Amino acid sequence: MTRNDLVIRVAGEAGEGIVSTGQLLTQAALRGGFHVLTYSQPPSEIKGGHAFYQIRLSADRSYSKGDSVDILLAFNQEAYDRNAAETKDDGLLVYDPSEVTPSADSHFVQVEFPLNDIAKNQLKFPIAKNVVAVGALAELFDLPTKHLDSLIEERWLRKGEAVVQKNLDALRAGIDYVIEHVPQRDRFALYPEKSHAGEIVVSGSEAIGLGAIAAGCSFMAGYPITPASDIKEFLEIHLPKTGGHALQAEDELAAIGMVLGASYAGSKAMTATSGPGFSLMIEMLGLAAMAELPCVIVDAQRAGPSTGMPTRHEQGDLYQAAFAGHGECPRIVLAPTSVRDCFYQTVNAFNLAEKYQTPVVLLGDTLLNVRSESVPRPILNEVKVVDRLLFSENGNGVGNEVGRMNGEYNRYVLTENGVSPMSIPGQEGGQYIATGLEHNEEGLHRYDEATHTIMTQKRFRKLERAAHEAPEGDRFGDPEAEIGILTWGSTVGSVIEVIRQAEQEGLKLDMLAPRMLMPLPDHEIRPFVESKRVIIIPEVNYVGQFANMITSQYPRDYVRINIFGGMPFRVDWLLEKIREEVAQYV
Amino acid sequence: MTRNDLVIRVAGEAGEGIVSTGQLLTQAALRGGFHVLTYSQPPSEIKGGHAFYQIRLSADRSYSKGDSVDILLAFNQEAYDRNAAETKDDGLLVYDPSEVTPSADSHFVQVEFPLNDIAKNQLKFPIAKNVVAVGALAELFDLPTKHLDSLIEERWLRKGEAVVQKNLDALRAGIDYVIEHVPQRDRFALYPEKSHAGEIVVSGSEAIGLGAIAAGCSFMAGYPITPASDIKEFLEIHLPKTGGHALQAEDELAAIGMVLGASYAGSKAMTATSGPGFSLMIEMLGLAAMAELPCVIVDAQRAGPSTGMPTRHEQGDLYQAAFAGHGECPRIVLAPTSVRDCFYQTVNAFNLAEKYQTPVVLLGDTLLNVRSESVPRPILNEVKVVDRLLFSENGNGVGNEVGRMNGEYNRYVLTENGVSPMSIPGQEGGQYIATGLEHNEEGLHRYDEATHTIMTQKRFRKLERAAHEAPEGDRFGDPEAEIGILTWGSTVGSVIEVIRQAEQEGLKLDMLAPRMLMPLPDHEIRPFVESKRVIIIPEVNYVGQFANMITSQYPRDYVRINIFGGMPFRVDWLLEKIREEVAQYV
Amino acid sequence: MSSVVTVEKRKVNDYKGDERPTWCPGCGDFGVLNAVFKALSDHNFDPKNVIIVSGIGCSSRLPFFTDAYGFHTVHGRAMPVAAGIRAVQPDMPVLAMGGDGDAFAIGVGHLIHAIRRNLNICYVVMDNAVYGLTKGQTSPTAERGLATKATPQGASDPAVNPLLLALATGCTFVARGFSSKPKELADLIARGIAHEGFAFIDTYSPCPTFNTVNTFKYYRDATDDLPADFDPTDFNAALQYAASEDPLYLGLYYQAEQPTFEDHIRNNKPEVTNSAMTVVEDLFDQMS
Amino acid sequence: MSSVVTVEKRKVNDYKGDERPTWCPGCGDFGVLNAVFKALSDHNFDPKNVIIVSGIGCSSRLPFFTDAYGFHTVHGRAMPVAAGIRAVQPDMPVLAMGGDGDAFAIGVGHLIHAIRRNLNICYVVMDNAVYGLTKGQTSPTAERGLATKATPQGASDPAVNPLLLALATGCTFVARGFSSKPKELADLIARGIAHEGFAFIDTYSPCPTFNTVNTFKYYRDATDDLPADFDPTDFNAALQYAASEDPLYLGLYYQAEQPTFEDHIRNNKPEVTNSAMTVVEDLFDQMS
Ligand SMILES: Cc1ncc(C[n+]2csc(CCOP(=O)(O)OP(=O)(O)O)c2C)c(N)n1
Ligand SMILES: Cc1ncc(C[n+]2csc(CCOP(=O)(O)OP(=O)(O)O)c2C)c(N)n1
Ligand code: SF4
Ligand code: SF4
Ligand SMILES: [Mg+2]
Ligand SMILES: [Mg+2]
Repeated sequence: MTRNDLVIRVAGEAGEGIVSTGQLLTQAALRGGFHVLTYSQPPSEIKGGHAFYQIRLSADRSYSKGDSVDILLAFNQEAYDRNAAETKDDGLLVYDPSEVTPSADSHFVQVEFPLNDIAKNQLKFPIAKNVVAVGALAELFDLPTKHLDSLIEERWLRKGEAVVQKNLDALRAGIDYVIEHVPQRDRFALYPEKSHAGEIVVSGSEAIGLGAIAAGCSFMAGYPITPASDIKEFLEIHLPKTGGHALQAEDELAAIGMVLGASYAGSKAMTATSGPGFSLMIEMLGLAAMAELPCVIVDAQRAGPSTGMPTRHEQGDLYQAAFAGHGECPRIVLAPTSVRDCFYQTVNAFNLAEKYQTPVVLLGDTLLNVRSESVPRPILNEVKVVDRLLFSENGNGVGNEVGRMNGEYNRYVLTENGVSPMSIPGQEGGQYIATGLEHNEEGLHRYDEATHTIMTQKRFRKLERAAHEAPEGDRFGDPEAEIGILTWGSTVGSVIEVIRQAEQEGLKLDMLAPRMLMPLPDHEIRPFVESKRVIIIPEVNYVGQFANMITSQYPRDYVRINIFGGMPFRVDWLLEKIREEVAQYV
Repeated sequence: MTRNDLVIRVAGEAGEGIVSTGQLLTQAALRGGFHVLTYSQPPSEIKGGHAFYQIRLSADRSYSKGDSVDILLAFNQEAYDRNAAETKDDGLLVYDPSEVTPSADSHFVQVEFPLNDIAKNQLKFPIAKNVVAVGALAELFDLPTKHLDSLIEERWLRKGEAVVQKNLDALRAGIDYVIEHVPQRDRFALYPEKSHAGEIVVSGSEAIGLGAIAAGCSFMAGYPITPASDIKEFLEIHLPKTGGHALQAEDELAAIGMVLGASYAGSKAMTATSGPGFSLMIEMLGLAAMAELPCVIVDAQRAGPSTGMPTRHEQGDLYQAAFAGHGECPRIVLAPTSVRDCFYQTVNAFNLAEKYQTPVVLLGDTLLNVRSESVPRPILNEVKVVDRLLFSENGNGVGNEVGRMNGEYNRYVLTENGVSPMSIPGQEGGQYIATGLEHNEEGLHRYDEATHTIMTQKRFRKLERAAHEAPEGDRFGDPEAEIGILTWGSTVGSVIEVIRQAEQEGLKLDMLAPRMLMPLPDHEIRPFVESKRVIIIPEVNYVGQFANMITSQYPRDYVRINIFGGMPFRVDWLLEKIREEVAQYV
Repeated sequence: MSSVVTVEKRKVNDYKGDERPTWCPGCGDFGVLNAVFKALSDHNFDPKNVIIVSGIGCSSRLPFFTDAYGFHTVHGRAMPVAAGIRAVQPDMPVLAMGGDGDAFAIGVGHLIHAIRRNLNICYVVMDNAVYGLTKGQTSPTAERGLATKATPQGASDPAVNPLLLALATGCTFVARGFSSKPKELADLIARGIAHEGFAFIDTYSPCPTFNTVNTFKYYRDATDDLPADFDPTDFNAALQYAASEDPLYLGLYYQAEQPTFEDHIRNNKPEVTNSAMTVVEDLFDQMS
Repeated sequence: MSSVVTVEKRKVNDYKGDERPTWCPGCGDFGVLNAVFKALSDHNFDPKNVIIVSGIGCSSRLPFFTDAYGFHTVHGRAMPVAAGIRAVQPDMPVLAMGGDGDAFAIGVGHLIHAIRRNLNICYVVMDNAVYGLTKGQTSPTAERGLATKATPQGASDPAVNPLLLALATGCTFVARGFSSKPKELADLIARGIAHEGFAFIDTYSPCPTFNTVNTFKYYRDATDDLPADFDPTDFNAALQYAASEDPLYLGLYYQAEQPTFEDHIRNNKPEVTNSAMTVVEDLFDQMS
């Protein structure tokens, strides 16, 4: 029997090497040609407390974390108690009998694994417990050992040959133990069909950081906050390599302020935060909209409101991204639908920000930002980068017949698409005052009816244009299906798997997930909405934020499916729910 | 010929006594039994620059500022140039020939009025120019002089008899000049039909301050911002009289923070701000929602985005009030529909905040907050005040069988309507930690699926209940009319006058303006929406924020009418527009 | 508020909450928590009459581990919340607790204004030079160059000197404590609570998980008590000792008497106050 | 940035914008504006190479009246915006201008961090002890009790001392100017611009419209120049003179050399930088 999809969860006390065990396995699996997708739950406690790291390995690409666990490695009793329920009845439980006592009525295939004993007594190397476990797990799903060997070498080489060898021994000890003690282990063996070996393993946060660099971002300011800090920390290290700079501001108000300053001074600039920090940026989001300064704000959503549950998942900030800001405050909102998409939508975010001189909010979330996944390596010379439209001193904007009117540069000159050429400090004749006050074409503050009317239209005209250039929505399923699923962001992963499974069971579904959520791209959504008999909108929030936005623009009935427990959709649950809903329409 | 409606505009250089002239006339008119409604435009410049103060006097109650001016008193040439266009062709222009030269083709009835000359040379009292003008205007619309006499006495008594007499002389000089030089002046005479003499003249800001005191508010923190500063300044002076306190914080983040502290400590507390400050409060709006702390946030809207046009009008913050805040952040939004309503909706805001332990946003705007109006004096013993539900130490919440579970006080105990009894520091056994983290019934932070699901439902259950207790919407017009107007806030004034005028012309219209905008009161809106053939939604913003909210809950077609020039709707323009729209549906 | 008369003196345990601290083993915050218990029991406050306000951070979790009333606010906003509480409950002791990031990064503007108002609270900043809860970025009290896991490139800016900052903005009680000197710290906190006005106690509270430089040992070596004859009414001496980088002095630097925020509020009220409705009726009269 | 070589020295008028100042007649800000023109012309900067950043307030309108690049931001946030500008244009002179409310109320947290970073800008605070633009409420620099039209009950809290604040937070150039001494003020601003690091110039700039106490005359009587032999490298002397309330000293209190924000950014970059795409490809390699 072969399998092509396996979920492994390593659970135990936070800080006990859970994450490093998981990461080692992940990279080894990737090199073995598997697709990998990880999911972890940091503890609620500051240190200690229960944590797990989960890896889904598959031959085909998978899109969600997997509903249940095939192999549970429980380092301690709490890990067993908390995770047993999510482990399949015919799953495999690997545990150290010195730490864990499984319940009497457990259905699992159980493998006692004296991890501590092996590490301490056999190897005389107690901290190698994790590597022993890695060896065991690798053997269970039949991963070629060469990848592990080389990974261990790369990892410990700096510490000297001896350390490498000790770890290789630990690995071998784990492998040997499994060979010896787990007879029916081929049921867990995995055979990659397609090779994913050329792929890269990235987290959503890293993909955003990479996308930013690729798009030409040269300034980033942020403030630590879960789950967005990683983006700042990634860019602090890597942005200087291009001559750019990333820094930690004193708070989020300062971070967005610095971003606007950098943008004014000519840089492509961004910040990254989560809900509480995003809320603090709202006033200056309006300044960016009014002064027409390009900028990118990444909001890695987490469960709210307020401080909420910093390590839990929710798609609860769409309203905020789309509607916050006093006055009529135009902005673009993009939502990547996968880890891979985080890279591309970040590039798009910068491109749209520059092209339309408007703030762009990129909505990540705990699920996307934190998880690592193997994704095809983006082909960089296919990545299109848009640069700022600058007025040129001899009378024209670059590629544009406007920008200097009668010898005068007018920063906010009225144009057909609402976009006016910018200038950069130092540019001769380009002096203007960026301001949050209403202003005329020259940028001077004016309060008359005509100016405010015309300039409001100008700012929104840009958005209307931008909608036509929205990154194509994510489509999956049968375009002819009568039942449509409209969704957004990371929920796409679960929905794709639902559709796959439903298809096998004869239920045809079609998905559209727009990647631009504000403004809504009419050319994509209208045909979809008009062609489906039933439309289902699943999202991870209470009020149905996306469903409400869709309804207000495309009035009709929609079936809403909402969960709000801090977790993403389970595929089986969502499919069942969709079945129920669809049944009512037949 | 008698008239019962007259718009007088006094225009000139800011700081030249425009406002005091206007105020004197306003109060005199009120005492004369007229309804008065004022409208002013502060200058864009810091000092100096053009400003006007407009008074609409009417026998019946009026609801809008009036589309055009009947009598223009122009103190200088700029005042004439800027305001002539808004003055009726058969209107009256009063001007000082030493300052103003009307254009040759002017149609106005023109009265040369040597104000400076009279004040300087005849009275030898140059600063009395304004009082001379008041006398002249009063005589024009036939106001009994006794009210002016007594007002002048009240005003200048502190400065001694001699000053009073000099001002009385000035008044008389103005009156005499008109009697002598304006023959057809009876065309401007006004005869009050109903007496409004028992009414009070208040601005919207004052009405909000009065409502807060009446509702039992005992703490206010604010930060200066146009057009909301008046509320803070009013309460700084008057709140201490009840033992309460109002103060100026270092910024809006501090203001809302203080309000939440005061609320936690047992006080009914509020803040007042405008868009930019409101944007800074969004993070703590979420804290209030999560910790379930009652509080009232007044947002006196002004034209945006960003700093925008601080002295101009817009209904642009509805989205922000309804949707801002990361995560799913429940709150109630109320919008008073008139100056008088500012008083009552402020009381309701406090009542709802206390009853449902949730933040309540009260949406004023430049039009409502700044203008003064004569309104019937509220009958205070009909004003119902709701106090906080406190848990009682012998096991129950007040009037509630919950609050202490098995001898333990659980701050967030689950109840049918979602409301849990509060405690106040110092209360025995009432200790709990207010927190923005997700928490269990006891108030301890918990991140599990069940807790977040149940507690999110709890918080929103409160809103659902609150919707049933929404203050009744503002209704006007013919309930049988097939054409409905759905609107909100201060636009109601213009709409009422449109409906009145339309009725005279045979067009039947019916208006509903919900006073609760979040959550939307279904019992009011659904029957209205379902019973009208055409529904028109006029509002002063670009995207149709209210129209979008209505559509998302009540999908159907609506006719949207939007203006966004920083000014309220003109009655004639809006009526014309409605006519056009209706024509398409016949 | 309370009418219960306590005869027996309360013990440290009487202030413990049901929730066990979630801090990492070895965290400096345990010592600070114990000092708080001790200070409260020194004052023999009834826990129901004490309010502890905090921001967000590891340290700001402290209220959850006590039996007092508490408000775990949002990041950086403990000061205004405390001011709001004091404005309406001016007789109830308020402690504010939180981290250095909370106090000196996002919250420093409010800190200055709370000091300026001479808000009558005791504010203990648990200073570990890092952002513990977000996994170890450097904070404004990190020395330039301090490298951590989340800030491997090292802190880019010089550290703020919290004591100088407090002195320069008119703070009426300025002190420095250390988590591993619980008795002295408890004493400082007890005095800070007794002080009429803003009591600021910057407290070294190491984060062994994320700051491997500023450890308990580091502070033990770097600190010294203020001289026995130090005069905490001498502002200039306070400035000078506060500016010292070697050693870092522990103890009370400065104390002064000034009108408080609460004094102002009390004085702002008329002798006789009226019911809300009476006040409103009077105003109506003036407006007609 | 510019390749234009200027031979002739620019005049004050070369820095004037098209927009006439909208301030009230007699406003102190006129004098400050003239001093700015003068300082810029002393440096003979090309206006296109100067950036003036401000917040919100009467004083913050200043950029509109010049011919430089400008950013009239939002209330209290001039400092972070200036930092962002300097991070990407570290060679272009940046002036920050604004009011006392902007700087010391809503913006004081950012001010402290800009100072700490030693951001290389010159920040002139136009201090009138009131909020001019919002019609005269008292600001954090108002003396306790100062009554204005919008604050008839009088300022409730003592005034902040901006100079002490700046000194305590490590400011490397601390000065006080006066709008009615335009020559001296222009000189201070010129030196502040020349200073490598954060130059802070608190400047009395009376608001005759809303502050009838702190008038030109008031400041003329209350101020005095720092002694001729005053040593601006003596930190302790600076602290002492800054604490003086009578007289209020005008001039340069303190100047020091410290690494700047811009130094840090420069040093943080590798010798050789790479194209964005090269860097990304390298990272991809590491991730596979
Ligand atoms: C507005 C906002 N920004 C960021 C965060 C994330 N955050 C939580 S705690 C913290 C800093 C904690 O550092 P500190 O105050 O020193 O406390 P410690 O954990 O070190 O005790 C940050 C940045 C937040 N909760 N809210
Ligand atoms: C967030 C925000 N809060 C409040 C305001 C209103 N506001 C405009 S200017 C100002 C204060 C101005 O005082 P100051 O900075 O001293 O400048 P001045 O007018 O005295 O020159 C305030 C509070 C605003 N624009 N934005
Ligand atoms: S991370 Fe540091 S500050 Fe936080 S609990 Fe652990 S040791 Fe304490
Ligand atoms: S209000 Fe005051 S600060 Fe503002 S322009 Fe007038 S005088 Fe100057
Ligand atoms: Mg810390
Ligand atoms: Mg000022």
